[in-house]
Amino acid sequence: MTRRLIVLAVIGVALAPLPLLLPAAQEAVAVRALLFAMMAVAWNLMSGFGGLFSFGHAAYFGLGAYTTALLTIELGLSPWIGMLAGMAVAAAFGALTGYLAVRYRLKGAYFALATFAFAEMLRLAALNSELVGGAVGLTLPVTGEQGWWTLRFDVGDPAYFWVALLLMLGSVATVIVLLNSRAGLNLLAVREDETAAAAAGVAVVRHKIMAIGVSAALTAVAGGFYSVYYLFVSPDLAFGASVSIQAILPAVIGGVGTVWGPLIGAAVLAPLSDMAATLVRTPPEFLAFLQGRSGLDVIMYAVLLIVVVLAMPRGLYGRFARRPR
Amino acid sequence: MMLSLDGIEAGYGGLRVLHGLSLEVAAGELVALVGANGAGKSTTLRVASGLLRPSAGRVVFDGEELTGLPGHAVVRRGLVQVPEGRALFGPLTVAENLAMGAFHTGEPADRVLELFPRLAERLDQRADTMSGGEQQMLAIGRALMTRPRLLMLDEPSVGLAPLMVRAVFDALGRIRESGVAILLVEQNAAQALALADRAYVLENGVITLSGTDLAGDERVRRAYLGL
Amino acid sequence: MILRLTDVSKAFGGLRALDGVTFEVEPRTVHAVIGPNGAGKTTLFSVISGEQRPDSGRIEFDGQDVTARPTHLRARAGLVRTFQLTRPFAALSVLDNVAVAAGAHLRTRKEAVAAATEAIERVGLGAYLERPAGELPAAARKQLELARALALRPKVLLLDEVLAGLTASEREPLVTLLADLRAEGMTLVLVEHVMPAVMRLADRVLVLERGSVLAEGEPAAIARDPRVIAAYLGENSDDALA
Amino acid sequence: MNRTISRAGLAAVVAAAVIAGAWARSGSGTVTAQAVLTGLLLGGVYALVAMGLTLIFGVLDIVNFAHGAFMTLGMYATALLASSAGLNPYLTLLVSVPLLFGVGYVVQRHMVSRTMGGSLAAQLLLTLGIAMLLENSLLLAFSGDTRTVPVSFDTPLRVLGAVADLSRVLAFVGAMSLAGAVWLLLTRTRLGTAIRAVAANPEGASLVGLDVRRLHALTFAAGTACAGAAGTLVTPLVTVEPTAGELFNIIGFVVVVLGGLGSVPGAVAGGLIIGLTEQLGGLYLPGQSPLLVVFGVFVLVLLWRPQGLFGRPA
Amino acid sequence: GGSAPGGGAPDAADASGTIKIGSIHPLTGALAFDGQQMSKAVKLAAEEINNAGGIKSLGGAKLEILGADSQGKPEVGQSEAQRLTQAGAVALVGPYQSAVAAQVATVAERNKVPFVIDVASADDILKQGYTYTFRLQPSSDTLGRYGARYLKELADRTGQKVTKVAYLHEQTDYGTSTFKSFSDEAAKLGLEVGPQITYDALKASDLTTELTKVKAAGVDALAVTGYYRDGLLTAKAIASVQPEVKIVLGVSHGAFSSPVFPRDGGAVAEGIYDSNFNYDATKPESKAVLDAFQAKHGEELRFIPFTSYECVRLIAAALEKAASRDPVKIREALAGISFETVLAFDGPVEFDESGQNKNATPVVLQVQDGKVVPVHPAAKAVAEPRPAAE
Ligand SMILES: Nc1ncnc2c1ncn2[C@@H]1O[C@H](COP(=O)(O)OP(=O)(O)OP(=O)(O)O)[C@@H](O)[C@H]1O
Ligand SMILES: Nc1ncnc2c1ncn2[C@@H]1O[C@H](COP(=O)(O)OP(=O)(O)OP(=O)(O)O)[C@@H](O)[C@H]1O
Ligand SMILES: [Mg+2]
Ligand SMILES: [Mg+2]
Repeated sequence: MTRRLIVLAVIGVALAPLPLLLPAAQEAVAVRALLFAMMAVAWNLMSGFGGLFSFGHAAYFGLGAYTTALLTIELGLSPWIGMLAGMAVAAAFGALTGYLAVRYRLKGAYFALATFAFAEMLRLAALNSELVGGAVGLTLPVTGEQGWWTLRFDVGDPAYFWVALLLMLGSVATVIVLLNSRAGLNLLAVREDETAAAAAGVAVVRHKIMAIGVSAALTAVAGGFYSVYYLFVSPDLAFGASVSIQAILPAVIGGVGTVWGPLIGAAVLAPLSDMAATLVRTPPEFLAFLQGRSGLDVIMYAVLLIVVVLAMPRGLYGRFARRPR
Repeated sequence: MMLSLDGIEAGYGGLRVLHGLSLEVAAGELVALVGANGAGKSTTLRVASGLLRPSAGRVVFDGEELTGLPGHAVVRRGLVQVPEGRALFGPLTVAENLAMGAFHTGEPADRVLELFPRLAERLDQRADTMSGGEQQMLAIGRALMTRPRLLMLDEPSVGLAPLMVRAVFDALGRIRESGVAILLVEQNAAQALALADRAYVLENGVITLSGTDLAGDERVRRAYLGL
Repeated sequence: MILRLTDVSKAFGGLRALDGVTFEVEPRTVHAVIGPNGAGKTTLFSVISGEQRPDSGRIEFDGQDVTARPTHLRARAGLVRTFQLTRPFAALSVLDNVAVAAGAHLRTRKEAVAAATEAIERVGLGAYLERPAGELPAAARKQLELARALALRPKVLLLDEVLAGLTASEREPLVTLLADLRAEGMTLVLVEHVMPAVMRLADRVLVLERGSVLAEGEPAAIARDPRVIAAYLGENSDDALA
Repeated sequence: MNRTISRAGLAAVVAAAVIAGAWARSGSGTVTAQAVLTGLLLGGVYALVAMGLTLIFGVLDIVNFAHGAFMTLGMYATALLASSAGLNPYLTLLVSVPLLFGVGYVVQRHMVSRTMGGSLAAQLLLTLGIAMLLENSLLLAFSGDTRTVPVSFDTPLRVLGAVADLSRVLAFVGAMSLAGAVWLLLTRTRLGTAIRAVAANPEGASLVGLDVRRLHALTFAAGTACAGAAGTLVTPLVTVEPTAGELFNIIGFVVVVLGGLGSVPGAVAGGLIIGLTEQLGGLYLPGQSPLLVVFGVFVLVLLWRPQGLFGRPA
Repeated sequence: GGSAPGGGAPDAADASGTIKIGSIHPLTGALAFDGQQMSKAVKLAAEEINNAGGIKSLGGAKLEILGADSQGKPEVGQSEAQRLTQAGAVALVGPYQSAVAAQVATVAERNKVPFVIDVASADDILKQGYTYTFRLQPSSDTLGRYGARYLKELADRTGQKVTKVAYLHEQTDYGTSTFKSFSDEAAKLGLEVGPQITYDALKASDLTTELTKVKAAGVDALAVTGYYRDGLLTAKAIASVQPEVKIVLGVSHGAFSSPVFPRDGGAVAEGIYDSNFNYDATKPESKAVLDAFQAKHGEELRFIPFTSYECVRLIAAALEKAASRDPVKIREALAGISFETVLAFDGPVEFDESGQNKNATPVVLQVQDGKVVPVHPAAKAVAEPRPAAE
């Protein structure tokens, strides 16, 4: 564990000067990568280490985003408080729905689709709820006091990156510490074989719900940061299926059930679509015919995804790590 | 020789399990392969069945080289394995499991049901709800449905009641008499050696002993017969 | 009485896997359960360990009614089973597999690892400590089952065919181990088809057939019982018993 | 058998109660009749979409996110042939089904096969990639412009004051026929049993001489061919555009899971339930998205039967 | 990172080069067709302005369009907007989806670069107190109110008695807010609005039940707000259910005034009205633009992309007026501009406090003989409204 935490600290130190080196447009990509990483780390805890395949992480993300946005807009509270509240709300929601799903023995695809259904229900509820701005969503104030407490900075201010970096490091550290605890080991045992885990004295339901709750809370942090950074949440952005997919993709690309996989996946994935778009926009000489073909960048992105999965079905990191521990 | 494995090297990932193993089975013969836990017996059968590709060596069956052929192609040539984990079709019924064994042969199930009457009682039960021993019977039965010319069994008596062990060994005897050669991996060395025409001892991935009367060999008696 | 089953029944659809089974286990004894394949032995263990709820009947352990208690609590209380069809945590190392069980009683990871290592050494699996359990050969998985159970510090240990798949010489140390465990005060219930070991270890033998108790008694008497010979051992059962 | 009958009885009672309630809420018999009719027909379409998915999802254990995109491919085949060659849209089944079968075979053989037995997540990602690739290739080739394929002989049919377009009725009939065909394939043929055997234990399958890789590819191809058929059958009802199939993807999953993975009758029942829930739910909760009710019902059913309506307990 | 606030983009001050305008539209995804046309229209406008001598007050400086694909995703829109301002865009045009608009608006505001919304219906975007965001198209409130007004006027013009109106709309904010404004206005005009029937546009694949509700209500007219795909479903359901209404009027509908609606809808499209913003078909300038687009791209320019075209002309006018490349000055010019547009509005483009074009109003179009033609108000119409054939 100590070794992993040291590696994490090194990563943090190495990344910290990044916004001072990158052009502003790239910094936005870097922040997006951190956001992806946070979501994937959280997803990975529940689905990679916990074996509970979630296809509805948008629920937790959205609860975090909406709670933070609402508390900031309506009560003028600091987003930090919003994020904490969001964590609590998401964890409660995760624990409750998780309890239902686990208690009634939903497994595999059934479990996955149930989580999806919960997220969709939240989306549809938000869509029709005046309180949270209905389909339009909520816009956070652009102007106002700036600073670390309000998490409001000038556009392109490196502070955004640093906040995201801190939150991401915090998430990963949580996962590392948890995995190294008795509860973490038990969780892995539950993932491998519930029946055997129970026979070995592990409280199966409790561990599953713990994994869901912690994962939900970590995802809510990402959601909260999203609303702070993009200053806007809407039902689709917060609770949409694409959010859930976004939480899964980096983990898969990097390696499911590995500590570093989601980080690597996010680092690869976030710039990928921009790179594809750039390539199509200003292609090198021999690819000139590509110029300005819309759809082509998405095609290239898709092809890259496919190639990565085919070449490394266990992910970039998973390919080299022997075991999922 | 009906089956010959020649200089097989194989393993999993970085782990090498077989180090130049060679063995042979002649037509109509019942050959036993004994060895300690982890010696590589199952691995040997996996290589012969085409489930695991050896990194060196040859598998020759009936004069045809099978090395690297996929499992299903090996089976269709008459070289059939009853694997260690049984590999049954869990959600399918007993009858369906047997029918799948006969997929390419159309073999009727009578003979198998006669051999294992318990299966006849449970034709519509899901395979994965059968008791451990019942599953073992089904696995052997299913393999017989493929009409093998050489049957390889990986510890067929594991988990069987004494009466049933006897039945299985009797069955193996009868199967051999019907002209099917048998390669038998057994931890129940006493009975296996008593039945076998010949035997090999596998230790750490190489054959260390072979012969027709290993039961008389002092080392074998001590290590595998517990005498 | 450390374990008592009263009139326990369990049916799967129309099949009565257990049919009014009543039996008692004295502390510090070895109780063997034998019977033909499909007689209900494993089901009996599943019901005792809590993995399956009996349709009717009562299970008492250590003076308490545990019929409705969840599996993990029974395990922690010392009522521990192994699985006939082994169930390793495939992706975890052998050490972690056992550490999970050891953790049920130990707070720190360090202690758990120490206890796990000891259990692993004891069953003779020391060479595999860091290997992923999914890669173990069949026989080693049986030993892993045993190690995991031991790490839970059982009072009553339910062993479902732990000797199956071992060569005679490999069985020897395990049989000795089981005898030692008993001598240390553990109560063992073993399902086993390996009759020589049963004859050597058991104080009493329960014979199941088609879900019901066919006979119960001293090993020697059971081995002579004509019903048991007809249903289970077979004529000329000497080689089976030897 | 008895259980099936009692379950059917229960379903009938529940359905009757729901319909009566809807009648009371909407206050109009015609509207209720229309909702039921539309619900059934729509349910047929959902079942149609789910048919191929349940094969692939249930049998191969692959979460196929490209199913909607495959369907779109079928729609384009139909739209192009109908508009350029002037073919009757239903005749284009002769093209769309083999075409998609081939596409499915190739996709499985060269891509999906590599993730077989891998994690759910890797498959999800792969098929998602394939879906994006197909969708945007269609966009590139045909631009985002919408196409429609009117059926010249389409007339509204009237039942109990409710109306249904002939094309919708045809889609429904097509769905039921396809379901029947798939069901027969899986349960009544050796090939079908083999497909299920491969799903249950690939190693065991190979040990009885089944060519696992080929069977995987065949199953995937058959599922994809179903998507092709579905695409053709819905083309007269919808607008054809590169993202047209997306609409059905999620509903397809919901139907498949509700009915029980790999269960053909489950897909039909699931489709009809979802169709009816959507339409009748609209009467109960006007102003809310019918999907809210759909997902609510979905979760409740799963809590009641975690393996889906027709799924076998794990 | 960390560009100084108010400094604009680094090479904006480059007085010699082209003047860069960022264009952000959904070139892929569900709205790709319109999005691509919008992007083409923007480029066409720039080309025409350049051919006519560029920005005269800046020494004939030429416009350069920097294109971007929002993919319909707000976060992509956000980062693309960021990229474009970074690359020196002095103004932004876009983006079609309201959620994307909200994102781009924050970028524009924080970078102090004017952002002209061509199309994005949600009124909330302009309620944030932003000073750099402007919108050319009418607000959804205006669209709703005019819908009611026009419905009444159409009934009068065609000599039909309309007192009860059913309203069918998609259920997100677009439909809901349009419906609200419509009902407010309708109440003033003495129209009875109800029932209100909603549906989920993204998931609907059959609207027969909804139309049966209309029929069961026995109303005189039906007002509809929705998108393209579901619009076709609406038309089909009208044809099969035959709800016996005298007027079917789209209120800023996404399908009913699209030039391809008659093609896709066939006979069922005939006679349907839509109250929507549009180019002024009576003006020869409009026809010139349509022809130029047709000649260049071989497809018919739709009214939504036409708005994007007009945005570029508007920005060019602001540049002329500002005689500066400084985005802050351009914003000032925009805020005070009065721009003669070829869109069928009720006056020149002039922005109110919030950035909304206060003279933006819709017209009524009708499908007649397979073509969408403006029929009301008479001053902007090229044909008479036709009552529905009985
Ligand atoms: N899938 C696998 N991955 C990695 N290593 C494996 C795998 N299967 C077996 N091994 C290793 O290969 C070696 C030989 O195993 P094998 O199963 O062939 O032994 P065996 O002789 O059949 O033993 P047993 O009598 O216990 O069945 C063992 O060390 C085992 O750990
Ligand atoms: N989940 C289940 N569903 C249906 N039948 C079952 C189920 N579990 C067990 N059975 C049946 O109950 C009977 C008892 O099974 P059990 O596993 O207890 O036998 P056993 O005595 O342990 O046999 P063996 O010695 O072969 O392991 C068997 O006939 C088996 O097929
Ligand atoms: Mg073995
Ligand atoms: Mg058993």
